[in-house]
Amino acid sequence: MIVVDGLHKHFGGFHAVDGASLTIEEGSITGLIGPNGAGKTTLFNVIAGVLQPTSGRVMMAGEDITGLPPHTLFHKGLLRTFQIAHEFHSMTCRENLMMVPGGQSGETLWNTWFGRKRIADEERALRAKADEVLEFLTVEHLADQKAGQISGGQKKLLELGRTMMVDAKIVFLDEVGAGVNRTLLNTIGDAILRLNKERGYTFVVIEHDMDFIGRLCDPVICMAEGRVLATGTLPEIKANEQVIEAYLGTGLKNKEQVGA
Amino acid sequence: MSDPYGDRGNKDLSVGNPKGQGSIMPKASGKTHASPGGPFLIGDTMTGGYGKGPDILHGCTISVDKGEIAVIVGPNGAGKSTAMKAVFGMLDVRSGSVKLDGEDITGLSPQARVSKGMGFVPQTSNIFTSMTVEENLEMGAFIRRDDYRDTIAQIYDLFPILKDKRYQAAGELSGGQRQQVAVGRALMTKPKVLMLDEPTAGVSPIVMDELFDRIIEVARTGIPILMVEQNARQALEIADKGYVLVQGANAFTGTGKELLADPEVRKSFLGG
Amino acid sequence: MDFLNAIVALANYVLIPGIAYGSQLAIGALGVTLVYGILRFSNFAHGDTMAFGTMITILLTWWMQSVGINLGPLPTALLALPFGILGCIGLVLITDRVVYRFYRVQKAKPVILVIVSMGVMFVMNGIVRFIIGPDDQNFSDGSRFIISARDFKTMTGLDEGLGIRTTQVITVVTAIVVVAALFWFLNKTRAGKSMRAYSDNEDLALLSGINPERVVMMTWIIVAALATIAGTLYGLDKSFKPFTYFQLLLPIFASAVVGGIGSPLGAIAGGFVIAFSEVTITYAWKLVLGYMMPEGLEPSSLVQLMSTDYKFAVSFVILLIVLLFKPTGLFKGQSTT
Amino acid sequence: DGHSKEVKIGIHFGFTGPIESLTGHMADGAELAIKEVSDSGMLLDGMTAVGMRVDSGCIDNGLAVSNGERLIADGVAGIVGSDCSGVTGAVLQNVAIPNGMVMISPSATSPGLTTMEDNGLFFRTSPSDAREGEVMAEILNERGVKSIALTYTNNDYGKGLADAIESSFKAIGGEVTIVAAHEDGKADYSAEVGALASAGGDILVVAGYLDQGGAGIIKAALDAGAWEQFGLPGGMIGEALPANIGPDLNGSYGQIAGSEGPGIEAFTKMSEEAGFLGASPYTPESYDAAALLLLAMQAAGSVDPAVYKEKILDVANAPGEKIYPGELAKALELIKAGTDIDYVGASAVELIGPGESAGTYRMIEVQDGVNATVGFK
Amino acid sequence: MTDTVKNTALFALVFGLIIISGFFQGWNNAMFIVNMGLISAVMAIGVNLQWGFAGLFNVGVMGFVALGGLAAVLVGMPATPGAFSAGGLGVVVALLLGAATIIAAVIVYRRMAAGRNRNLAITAILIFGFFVFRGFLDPSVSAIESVNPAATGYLGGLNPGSQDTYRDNGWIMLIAWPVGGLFAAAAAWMIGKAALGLRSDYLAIATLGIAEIIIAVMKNEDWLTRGVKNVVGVPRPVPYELDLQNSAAFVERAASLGFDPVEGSTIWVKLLYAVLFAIVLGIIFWLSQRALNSPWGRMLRAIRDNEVAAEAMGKDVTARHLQVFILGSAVCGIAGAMMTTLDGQLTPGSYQPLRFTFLIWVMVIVGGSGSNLGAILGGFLIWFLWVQVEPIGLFVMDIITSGMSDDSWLRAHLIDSAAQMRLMTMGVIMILVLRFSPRGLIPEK
Ligand SMILES: Nc1ncnc2c1ncn2[C@@H]1O[C@H](COP(=O)(O)OP(=O)(O)OP(=O)(O)O)[C@@H](O)[C@H]1O
Ligand SMILES: Nc1ncnc2c1ncn2[C@@H]1O[C@H](COP(=O)(O)OP(=O)(O)OP(=O)(O)O)[C@@H](O)[C@H]1O
Ligand SMILES: [Mg+2]
Ligand SMILES: [Mg+2]
Repeated sequence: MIVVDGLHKHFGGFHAVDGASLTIEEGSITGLIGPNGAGKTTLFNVIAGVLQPTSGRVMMAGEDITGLPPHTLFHKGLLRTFQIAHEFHSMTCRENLMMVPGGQSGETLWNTWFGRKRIADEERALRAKADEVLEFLTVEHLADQKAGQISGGQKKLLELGRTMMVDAKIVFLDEVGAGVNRTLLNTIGDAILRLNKERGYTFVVIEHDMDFIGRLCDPVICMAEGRVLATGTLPEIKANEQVIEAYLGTGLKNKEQVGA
Repeated sequence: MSDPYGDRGNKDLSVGNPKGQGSIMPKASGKTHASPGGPFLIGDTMTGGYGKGPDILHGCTISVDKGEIAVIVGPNGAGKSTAMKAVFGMLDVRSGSVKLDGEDITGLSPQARVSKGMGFVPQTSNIFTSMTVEENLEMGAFIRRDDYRDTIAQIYDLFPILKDKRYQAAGELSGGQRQQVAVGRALMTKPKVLMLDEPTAGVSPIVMDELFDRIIEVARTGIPILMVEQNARQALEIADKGYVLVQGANAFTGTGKELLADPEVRKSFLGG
Repeated sequence: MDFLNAIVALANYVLIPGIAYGSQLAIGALGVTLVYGILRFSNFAHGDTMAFGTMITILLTWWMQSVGINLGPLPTALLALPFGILGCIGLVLITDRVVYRFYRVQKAKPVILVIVSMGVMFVMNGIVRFIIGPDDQNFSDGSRFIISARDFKTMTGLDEGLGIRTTQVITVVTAIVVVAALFWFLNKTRAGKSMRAYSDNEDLALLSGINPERVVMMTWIIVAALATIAGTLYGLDKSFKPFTYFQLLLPIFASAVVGGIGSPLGAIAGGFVIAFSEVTITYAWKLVLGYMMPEGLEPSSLVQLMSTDYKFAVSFVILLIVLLFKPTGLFKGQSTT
Repeated sequence: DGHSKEVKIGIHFGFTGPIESLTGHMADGAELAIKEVSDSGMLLDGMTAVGMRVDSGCIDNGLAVSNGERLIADGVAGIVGSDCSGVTGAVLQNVAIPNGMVMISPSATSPGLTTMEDNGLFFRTSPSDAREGEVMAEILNERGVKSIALTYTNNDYGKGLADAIESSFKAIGGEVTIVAAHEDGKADYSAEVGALASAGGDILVVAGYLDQGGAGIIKAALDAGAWEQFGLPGGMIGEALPANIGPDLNGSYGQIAGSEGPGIEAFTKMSEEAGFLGASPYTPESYDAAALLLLAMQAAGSVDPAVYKEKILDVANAPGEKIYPGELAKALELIKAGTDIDYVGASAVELIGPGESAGTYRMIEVQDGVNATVGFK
Repeated sequence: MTDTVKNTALFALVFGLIIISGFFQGWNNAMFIVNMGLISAVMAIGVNLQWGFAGLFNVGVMGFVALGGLAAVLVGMPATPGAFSAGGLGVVVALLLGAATIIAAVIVYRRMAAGRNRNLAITAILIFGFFVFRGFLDPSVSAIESVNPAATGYLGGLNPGSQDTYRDNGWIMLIAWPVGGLFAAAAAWMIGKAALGLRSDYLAIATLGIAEIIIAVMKNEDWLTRGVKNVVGVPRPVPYELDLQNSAAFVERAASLGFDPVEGSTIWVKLLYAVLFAIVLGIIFWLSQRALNSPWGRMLRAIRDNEVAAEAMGKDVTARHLQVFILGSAVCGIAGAMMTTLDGQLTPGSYQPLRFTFLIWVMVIVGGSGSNLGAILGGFLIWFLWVQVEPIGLFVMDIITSGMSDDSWLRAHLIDSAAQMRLMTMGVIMILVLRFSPRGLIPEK
């Protein structure tokens, strides 16, 4: 689905992504882990067109998408969430969701003046869909709340909700779990699995919660210092010495799991 | 190109510079009065909300004593952060009170609480993005008059990556690195009580372990620690006291072990 | 010899006026940039703040002149300047207390503050015109020149003169000193860092024990001092008229933006970019080329890229080009991170 | 007869905006004439006259028209104004003509106003550019000037005057090395002076205002040592200029509309007593504008603009007894007695048809820091 | 109090103020304030579209208004006889060459790889093109400008009438208004192509600069606009007062309604203007309200809140910005053409940022940014204050000085400064209004 080839992203003299190459299989849920500052988010941003790569190529379904702007990629079916929530703060949560789908006829000026009927129908459908998503995320009571005034975790949920408004091909999730209640995170995990199975979405998931990664992801890619350190199933990764040293550490709890 | 880390994600910042504009409504500092007894820090049956909005907290109580670690868990939007902010005086407590070390400080402004020895790491925008890592730490020591260089050294020992990046603007750090700066900044105050809102969100396991170790260490020196966590199981393991907040009210209270053992708590709040 | 003449002519008509004007703009832009960076709005009242501070200085200068206090070759106004600064500080602090603080406490959007600052501009405008009137005021004394063009000619025997004014030198020196001091203050001192911290993240500054009111007060004090200095130096060098000070706002803003708004170093660079683009592009090269070219080949036309009618237009075009290649200003402005 | 006992004269100047530093004196000038007439008690059976100031903003058409309407609503019998040509045109087209109101502008010189179909309602006491251009060229020629650099304030006055000077000077064989505009009220004039100096010329003629960009140009030119002598048309003549620039200005020369007689001297003295700057640009013209309005009313025996507008040319021009500033009471009396008058006033008014004015010029040279009259043309 | 009640009350208040001023200062003035208020409201809606709904900081309103004014002249005035044959062709050729130069530079910029060579090539093209452009332009311009410079000296416009009869074709001004919008839109398109999608400070200074450039051109290119000599006598789509006063039928009708011919005619003309302007305002208001209360408006708000996220959600931020920028500017251009029509003249020297950019901004913010109703209210209120603070200030001064003796120095000084107090009063009122409703009078919901 996505092939990243020798990607570099430099900030001044600092090489945040330093020759990363990886492949994401269609229909997989790929986990992306690595220590803080490994370049995971930067990699996402380059793939999603927010940042221009210094060099290297990104291919999606055989097409070169390097440097395409994010809105073009969205219409090609590539969606992403932000590690630091980017909600539309002055809009209600429902509006945050309703604005997502592309190609709404009401987004053309002419129609807003002379195509009211069609817009009204579309809006009704969108609204129903948005409410469905909100309900799924257990935040239906926030539908009419301004997105700027919800809790940190709720903002992360809203981020996720946006990706559920359209039929995506591939979804990049940047730490959706950080700050989300673990019980709810489990439900979200279920949803990801379901979207993956039923609708065939491909997912790339950045997460620091190994339980979550373990439940969803195969394969798992571990990055460090801007490069891919290891690829494999989670148990394989967990057994990798380099990964342990750079990322997992030998903390009490992890030690148990590594041993297991 | 715009900065994907920017808090607003907006290239059009307009005539003015909305960046950094706070949300705390400044208020004149009121009086304190002695109110001996009770735990070291307690937010007692607090009720309150944002601005003129509805109540978010409904008679919620949280407290922590010397040498203790108290952990607050709960679903998203339960009011955990709100409770922390209320304890810190960042929003109006409409009824109830906040006491610190035998003194009623309900009327104090946040700055005044800082000088009383309270330290706080908020959940979001908890670093000075345009300042270097080292300057962030120095700002943490703003109220200190003594030599704080050795404290900085300690922080660098704790988070080695920060030493490498000491002259880099904190806004250019990765999510987890920012979190480390934020905690480091709070530790710089040498506070009498430390409040952390999800300090481990987004940090890698290795750093999380060290962070928890360090928190225990700090607590052992006698500084009470009040912390909100979503990595609840690890947190409750080290907690002396745990609170489960639901819809702005205390739902369960107990020691960390008790809560971990409670099947209902596990199922509903700790992810099974 | 001709080559020397060419250089002197260029220095006399382009370099020296450009540097002096650039420094004047720069000190003005510093004030604008500080308010933008720390108090977070574009302060339209800055030109009139300058006028107010200068007015106080002028009134005191007149008084000093009348009782015979002077500084010899230096303008007496320099002696009155500290008092002008004090007066200006008083005014801006009162303004802040009566006007801006309300909006700060309300967390009003910056654009509201911008519009409010326009209101303040009108009011200050009125106060200044009320007290000193709308006319031109003359308050410079001391010796006007360090070396006048005429003296230079007799001294060197060149055809072209080179005039250097006392105020020009004072302006440039002051600009350098002020910038260095400000830079040091903001980056090295505790108070300066606390100002930057406040500008970066107000809530967190509060949580670090920084007193916002103190930061705001310090900012206004510095801004008032800068405004008075800029206004007085400008008035000494050119002339004092309230309306001109209002008009100065445009190039000052342009300087602040092109340098990267919010960045003190940028304000300086911006001042020079604006000043030189105004002076150089519309310069007629006839004189200079006349000296440089061999006999008989002197240009007959003015050799002017554009007439001076377009000097503002041209300086804005330059500004656009600079920004095209440096979209955040010469020095990365604050609003980016 | 059914006159009310008070006649109101609108004074419509830009008290705010780019020429705000001139308009205060101008209004004082106009009010001086009004007061003089009023105090004499001789106007139309002892009517009193009062001035009513409103702001034109100088460059704000909307504001100017609105305030013009206010004047009409307040029942003024005539308007002294406006000042800048833009607002004058707007008020004339939208207020004066529809309402049949007479306007006498002391300063709007735009030739466009001449051709406007004004129904005989518009006059101006400001001298014509074409005439002043000729005079200036002659003076330059007499002093042996072969080439000039010319800068003008970028408005209709400056532009028109510069055009006139340029064509007249060229017509008598002089060379104009450069004609460059300058904007008033700007921060810095080094660019202009740089270009002017590069072009060279025996003398720099500054067709601007003495307390606006014109002064700035002269200062900058002196500082750079580009010129030591300047040609000063009317807008630059006034005591404020030598006072402001200092001894360096000595030797510069020019001309200003003014009669050979005691006109401007008398007016300057009167203004001193009244406590304003009579030599400020357009201030004498403002006095004359107000005086003309009132004298025409007297001549027509009516304050109705439709009636007295016919008399304005009569009182302004020869034949008749010459009237100077301070002699308005005498003029009123003469008119009442049926004697023809020729109003000369402070600026040597000579109206050559509706909307135009011609006159004599006083030659000025700055000597020892004051403007000295060195002859007449 | 519900919003509707409150808004109605606010509008009633403003119109009440205007009516009161009518009683004291005559209905002509009140009607004129209404007319200018309508034009201001249109401008404010234009700015509000850009700022309130899309977060675009345009401080070049003045330039677009001036372009509208230019359109009014180029459409409404008659061609100057002989001017086009004198140099019109040369000007056209020069302009085409100028455009070709820029296009060539852009093509080179797109085609060549970045680097020194590209920079050199572009510089060479621009410099060469500039001189060719000047070579064609300068002689033609002086030819045109020498055609009767005192009265014309410019190309004139498209009015089919002759110098004497063009005023009869007043209807043509109704075409000039949309043309003004087109002019502004074209300029906005060029500015937007270069400047939008980049940072706001950049946009602000770019628009400010381009407005200054537009004014500089209009002030100095006499062949186009007569420069500072002004174009007077622009025709109008309504009858002339004098014609009405001379028409027996009108005088009779006015008399039957109890008006004298002068007052009747002046008010009637203003009334006609008011109707025309109100129709324009109504159409623009309706169109923008509809657009904003639809997914299009929602998309704009999303972009305003967070561009990065909107971009990630598939919205083409740059294209939308350009669209809104063009629309808003066009609205300002229409207003500019209407204003020039109302003034009856184009006076390039009178365009200055304080009046045409910042005052409009004040209207938008005081009205409540993000709300079209607010923009309209702000337009009326601020314009009313702009012209009325002077009498208010004078009144205040009268009260202050009433206790002083007639020849007191202070009293004289105060009265003398009364005109200066206009701006001061304006400032105080602005501060007060924003103090009591810091988000504007009709805040965005
Ligand atoms: N704009 C920038 N300028 C300079 N350095 C940057 C910038 N953005 C990111 N970096 C650096 O690039 C490195 C990679 O950052 P990135 O955000 O990709 O890490 P990450 O793998 O997502 O980490 P985390 O798990 O903590 O989110 C970090 O060291 C960071 O400091
Ligand atoms: N600035 C605000 N203004 C108004 N309401 C707010 C604001 N911030 C949060 N809320 C509301 O208060 C409630 C509690 O929010 P809070 O941030 O305390 O939740 P939390 O328990 O910290 O959740 P999380 O785990 O997601 O951080 C939420 O329902 C939210 O909608
Ligand atoms: Mg990351
Ligand atoms: Mg929280």
